[in-house]
Amino acid sequence: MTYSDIFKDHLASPRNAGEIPDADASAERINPVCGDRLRLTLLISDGRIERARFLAYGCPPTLACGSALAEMIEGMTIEAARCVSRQQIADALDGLPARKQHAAALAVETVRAALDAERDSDFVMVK
Amino acid sequence: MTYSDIFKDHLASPRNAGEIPDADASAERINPVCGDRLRLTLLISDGRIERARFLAYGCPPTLACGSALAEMIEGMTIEAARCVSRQQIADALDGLPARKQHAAALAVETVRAALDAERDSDFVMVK
Amino acid sequence: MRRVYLDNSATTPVDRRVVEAMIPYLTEKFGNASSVHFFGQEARAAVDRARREVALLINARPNEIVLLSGGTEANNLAIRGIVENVADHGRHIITSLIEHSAVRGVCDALEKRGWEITRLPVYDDGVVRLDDVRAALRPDTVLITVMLANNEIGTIQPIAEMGALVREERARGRRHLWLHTDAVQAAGRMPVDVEVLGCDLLSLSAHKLYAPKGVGALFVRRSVRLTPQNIGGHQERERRGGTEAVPSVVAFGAAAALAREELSQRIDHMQRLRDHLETGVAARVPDIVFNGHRTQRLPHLSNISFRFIEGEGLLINLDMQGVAVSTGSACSSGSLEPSPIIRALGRDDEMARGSIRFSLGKDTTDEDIDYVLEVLPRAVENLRRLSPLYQHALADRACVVADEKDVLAPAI
Amino acid sequence: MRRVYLDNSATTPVDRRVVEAMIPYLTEKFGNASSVHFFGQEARAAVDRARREVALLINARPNEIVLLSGGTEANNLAIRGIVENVADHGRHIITSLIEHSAVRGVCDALEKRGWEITRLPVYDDGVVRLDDVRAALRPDTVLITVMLANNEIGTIQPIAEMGALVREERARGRRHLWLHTDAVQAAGRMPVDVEVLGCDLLSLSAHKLYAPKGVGALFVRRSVRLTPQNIGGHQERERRGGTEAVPSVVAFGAAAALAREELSQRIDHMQRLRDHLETGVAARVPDIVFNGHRTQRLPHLSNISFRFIEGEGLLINLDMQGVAVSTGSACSSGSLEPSPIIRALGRDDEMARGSIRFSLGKDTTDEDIDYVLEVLPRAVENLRRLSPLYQHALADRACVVADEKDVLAPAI
Ligand SMILES: Cc1ncc(COP(=O)(O)O)c(C=O)c1O
Ligand SMILES: Cc1ncc(COP(=O)(O)O)c(C=O)c1O
Repeated sequence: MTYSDIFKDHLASPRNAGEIPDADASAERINPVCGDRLRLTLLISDGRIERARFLAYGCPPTLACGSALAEMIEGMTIEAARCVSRQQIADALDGLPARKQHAAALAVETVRAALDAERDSDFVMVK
Repeated sequence: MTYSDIFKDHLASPRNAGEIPDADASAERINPVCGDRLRLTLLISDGRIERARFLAYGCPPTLACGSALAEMIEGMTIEAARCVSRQQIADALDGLPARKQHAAALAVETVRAALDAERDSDFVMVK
Repeated sequence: MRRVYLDNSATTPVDRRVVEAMIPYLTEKFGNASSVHFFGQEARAAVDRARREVALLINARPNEIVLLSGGTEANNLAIRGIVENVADHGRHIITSLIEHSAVRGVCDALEKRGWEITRLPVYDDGVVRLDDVRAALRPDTVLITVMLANNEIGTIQPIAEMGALVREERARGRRHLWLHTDAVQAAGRMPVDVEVLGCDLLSLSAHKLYAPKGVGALFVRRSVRLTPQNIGGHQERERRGGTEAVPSVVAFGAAAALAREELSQRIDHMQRLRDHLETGVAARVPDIVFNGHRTQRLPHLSNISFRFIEGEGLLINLDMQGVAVSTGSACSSGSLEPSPIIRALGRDDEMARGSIRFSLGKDTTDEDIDYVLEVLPRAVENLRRLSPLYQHALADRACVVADEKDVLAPAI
Repeated sequence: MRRVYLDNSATTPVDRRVVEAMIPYLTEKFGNASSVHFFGQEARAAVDRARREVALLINARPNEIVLLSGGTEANNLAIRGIVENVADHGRHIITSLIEHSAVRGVCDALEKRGWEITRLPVYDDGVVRLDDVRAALRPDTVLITVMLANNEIGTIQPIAEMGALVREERARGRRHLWLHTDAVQAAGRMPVDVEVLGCDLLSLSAHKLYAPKGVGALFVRRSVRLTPQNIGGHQERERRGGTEAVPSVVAFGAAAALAREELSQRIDHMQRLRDHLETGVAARVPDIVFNGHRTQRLPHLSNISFRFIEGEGLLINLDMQGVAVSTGSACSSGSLEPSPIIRALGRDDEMARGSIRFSLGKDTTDEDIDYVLEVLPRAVENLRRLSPLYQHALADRACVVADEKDVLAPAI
C-alpha cells in the first residue's frame, strides 16, 4: 500500500480545500460502507465551473481524490465535469491501490450529485 | 550430548584395546536393545587381574566404557573387579549423558560375566 | 529529513550490541545445534545460553522455554496446543475483546471448529475485570487467554489476579484449566515474572525488545502438556520441530539480558518522555481524547484520538515530516475497520478511526519528542481544516456562542 | 586445528555477501513490513524484492511464495494445509519411506487422527518407483508428498513424472489431488522448476543455501487453497500470520539470487570434489558400501556405510581431527535407532548403523578433501581394530585362507 508522490503531495498540500459560502451547487456524500465523507461546493457561471472547493473526512485516498477532483473540475463545463471518471481521478493521482478505488467512486458520485442539485435548482427556478 | 575430554580421549586412544589369545577368562555381551557389543578377555593369576583387553562395537559410550573398564580393572583383585559399579565407570569418564547409562551397565555386566565364567571353570577343575 | 521513530510497539531496531552478539553465529559459528560435531556443539551451547537469558527475563527455568518463530506462533502453540490436548475435558475458552490478532484469530478459528469462546469486555479504561473472568468460568472452561499488556493502548491486565483464581480452582480439585498470557508487548517494558503472574503459558517476541523479527518464545510451565503444532525433528523437547534459528536465538538471548539489566532505566526514560509528549499534545491540540487507563499501562505508549479526522491521513502527514507512528484503524478492502480496540472502549467510530499510537523506545530522545510537538499540531490542524465534520462542529459551536454569548466550548 | 566442514546438508554458513545484504535490515532499515510509514514501506519493498528472488529460483510467481520460518514449517503447512482443507473429499495420503522427519512426523500425526497413509518403498537404490505411486492411488487420495531429493543419501525422486501423473488425473476430471515435494535439500544443488516438476506445493529452507536458519518458503500454486496453520495478522495473503522476519527474508532473497546465478559452477565444483572423495575412500578403505543411486542424486553428497563399526564413533573420531560429518544413526535414549533411510534400502542394521554422510559445500576445497582422505582411513582402521565384529570377520577370513589356500576375501 504505497502511495505515489503526487498522491502524497495532494495530502500534504490539498488543492482547493475549503467551502464556498454562497455556492451555486453543493453536495455532501458519505460512503455507506466506511463512513468516509466528501463535501463539494461550486461556483458556476455560464455553464462552467468557476470555483470548486472540497472538504473530506476519511482515509487518505478520500482526501486525495477530493483534492484531485476539485482541482480538475475548476474551469470545466458542467457537461465535462459530469463525465469525469474514476479512472481520470485515479490517473491524476498516479494510480490508486486496488482496494482504494472506492474513494474515486465517492468523488465521482459527489460531483454528479452537486451538478444534479444545480440542475434541479435551475429547473425549480424556471418553473 | 556433549562428551567430556576424558571421554573423547578414550575414544581417540582406547586403553587396553585388543584380545588376549589364551585368556583365563572372557565374555562377550550384547545389549539386546541396541545391539552394542563388548568383549573382554582377561589374564588372571593369584586372584588378581593381570591383563585386561576389550573389543567393542556400538555407540561411543560403549567404546569409552569398554576402554575405561579395561584400564580400571587391570591390577584389581577378582573381588574388587566384580564390585566395579556403573557409577565408577561413568566417573572415570567424567560422567555419561543420562541416556547413555546403558553403556556402563553393559561394561559391568561383561566383566561380571567374564569373572563368573572363570569361577565356573575353576569349579569344574576342582570337581 | 529528520526521522523520529515512534512505532516501537510495531517493532524495534536491533540493538548494536545484539547485532554484534549474533553475527558470529551467521558466519564462523554457523553449526546446526542438532549436529554432534564441534560446529553443532558450539551452536547448541549458544542456544542453551540464550535460552537461559530468556528464561531469566521472566523468572522461568530454561526447560520451560520453547523457542519458536515469534509472538504469533507462540500464541498459536499456546492456545491450540492446550485446547487440542484437552478437547475431551471441555471446549470453552475465556479471552478478551482486545487481544492481538493472533489470539483473536486462533479463537475465531476454534469457534468455527466447535469451541465456545467468551470474549470479556474492557470498559472505558481498557482493562478486563476479574469479576467478569470469575463469572465467565464454566465447568468446561479449559483456557483463559488474556494479554498482559495491550499493543494499541498499553493497558495492563490483572493477570496475577487471574493466576490466583486459577490456582484457587486447582486447589479445589479442578484439573483442566490453564492460564495463558500474551506478554509480547509487556516484556522489556515492565517486570514480567511467571511466578508472580501464576500463568501456565506466556508468549514473547524478540523483535519488540531490540532483537530481530522472526524469533520468539513460549513459556510452558513444567508439567503442562501441549499438542505440538509444528512437527518434525526432536527440537525443543518435541514441543516444536524445525532447525533452531541459532543467530536469531542468540540475538534474542542477548536482548533479553540487556532488557533485564536496563529495565528500570528504560522504564523511567520512556515514561518521562511519554508524559512530556502527552502534556505537550494536550496543551497544543484541542479536541483529543487519551485512550486507555491513565496509570495501569505501559510506560512507552500513548494512544490519542483526534476528533474530526481519520488516523491514516494523520499518519501519512506525519510520515511526510519524518515521524513514524501507527493507527489501529485501517481502511482496507473498502470496508470501514475502525480500531476494534478503541471501539471496545465504548468510543464511537469517529474516535476509533481518529486514534494514533505513539510508542517510544529506549533510544527516543527529548529532541524527538520536541520535534513531534512541533509538527503534530500543524498536521492535525491542516486535516481538520479539510474535514466536513470539523466545519460542522465549528458551525455548531458558533451557534452556541451566538445564542448564549458564551466562550467556545472546551475541548470535547 | 584444521577444520573441514562436510555437513552442508545439515546447514550451511551464511555467505558473506548475504550477511552484508541483511545487516542494514537489522539496524537502520528495521521497519515492520506491515507499517504504513517510511520505515514500514522500506521493509515491505525489501520483502517484495526477496520474494521475487525466491520465486525466480524455482520459476514461480512472487504471489505463489509464502514466507515462513523454515523447511519444517513449510512441510507442515503444505500437508496439513491441504488435507485439512479437503478432509471431506478424502483422507488418503501417499508418501515415501525416506521423507524428512517433518513430513514423516506430520503424516504419522495425521494417521493418528484418522487419515490413511501409504508409505512407498525405495528399493536398494533409494528411489521411489512411479508404478508404485500409480498403484497406490485411490479415489480418496488427496495428496502425494514425496521429497525432491533425500537429505541422507541425496537420491533424486521422479517428481516430474508424478506431476505428469497428477495432471493426467486432473485431465480425467479428478479435482482433489495435489502434489507436494520437499525441495529443501535440492534447491541450490540442482535445477528446481515448478513448471517442469508440475507440483502444486514445494518446500524450501534458506539455511541449506547459505542464508540464516529460521526462514523458509512454501510455493503454493495459485488456485491451490490451504487451511492456514499459523494464524494472526494479514501477512502472506492470509496464508501465514506473524511479523515477517525482514532481515532473514532479505538474506534468503540474496542467497536465492546467488544460488541461481552460480548454480552450474556450484554443481560442477561440488560434484568434482565429491567424486574425488569417493574414489579416494574406495581406494583406501575396504569393506564399505556406497548408499543410494549412483547417478540420480545430488552432486554434493556421499553416504558411505563402513562395515564393522558404528557411525557415531567414527563421527566423533573425525570431529576430534576437525572433520565434521553426520550419521543417520543415533543411539539415543538407549534404544537402537539405525538410520531408517539406510534400512529402507534393504541394508542390515550393521550397515545402517555404520553409515556416514559427507556433504560438501560450494566453498569446500581440494585440500579439504585431501585432508579427509588422510584422516578417515586411520579413523576407520582404529575403530575396526576395536570391533569384535571385525575380529570375528578376520578370523572367518583367516579360516577361508587356511582351508582353501586362497587369498583374503575381497571387501564384503
Ligand atoms: C500483543 C502482541 N501479540 C503478538 C504479537 C505477534 O508477534 P510477532 O510479531 O512476533 O508475530 C504482537 C506483535 O505484532 C503483539 O503486539
Ligand atoms: C529434506 C529436508 N526437509 C526439511 C528440512 C527441515 O528444514 P528446517 O531445518 O528449515 O526446519 C530439512 C533440514 O533439516 C531437510 O533436509
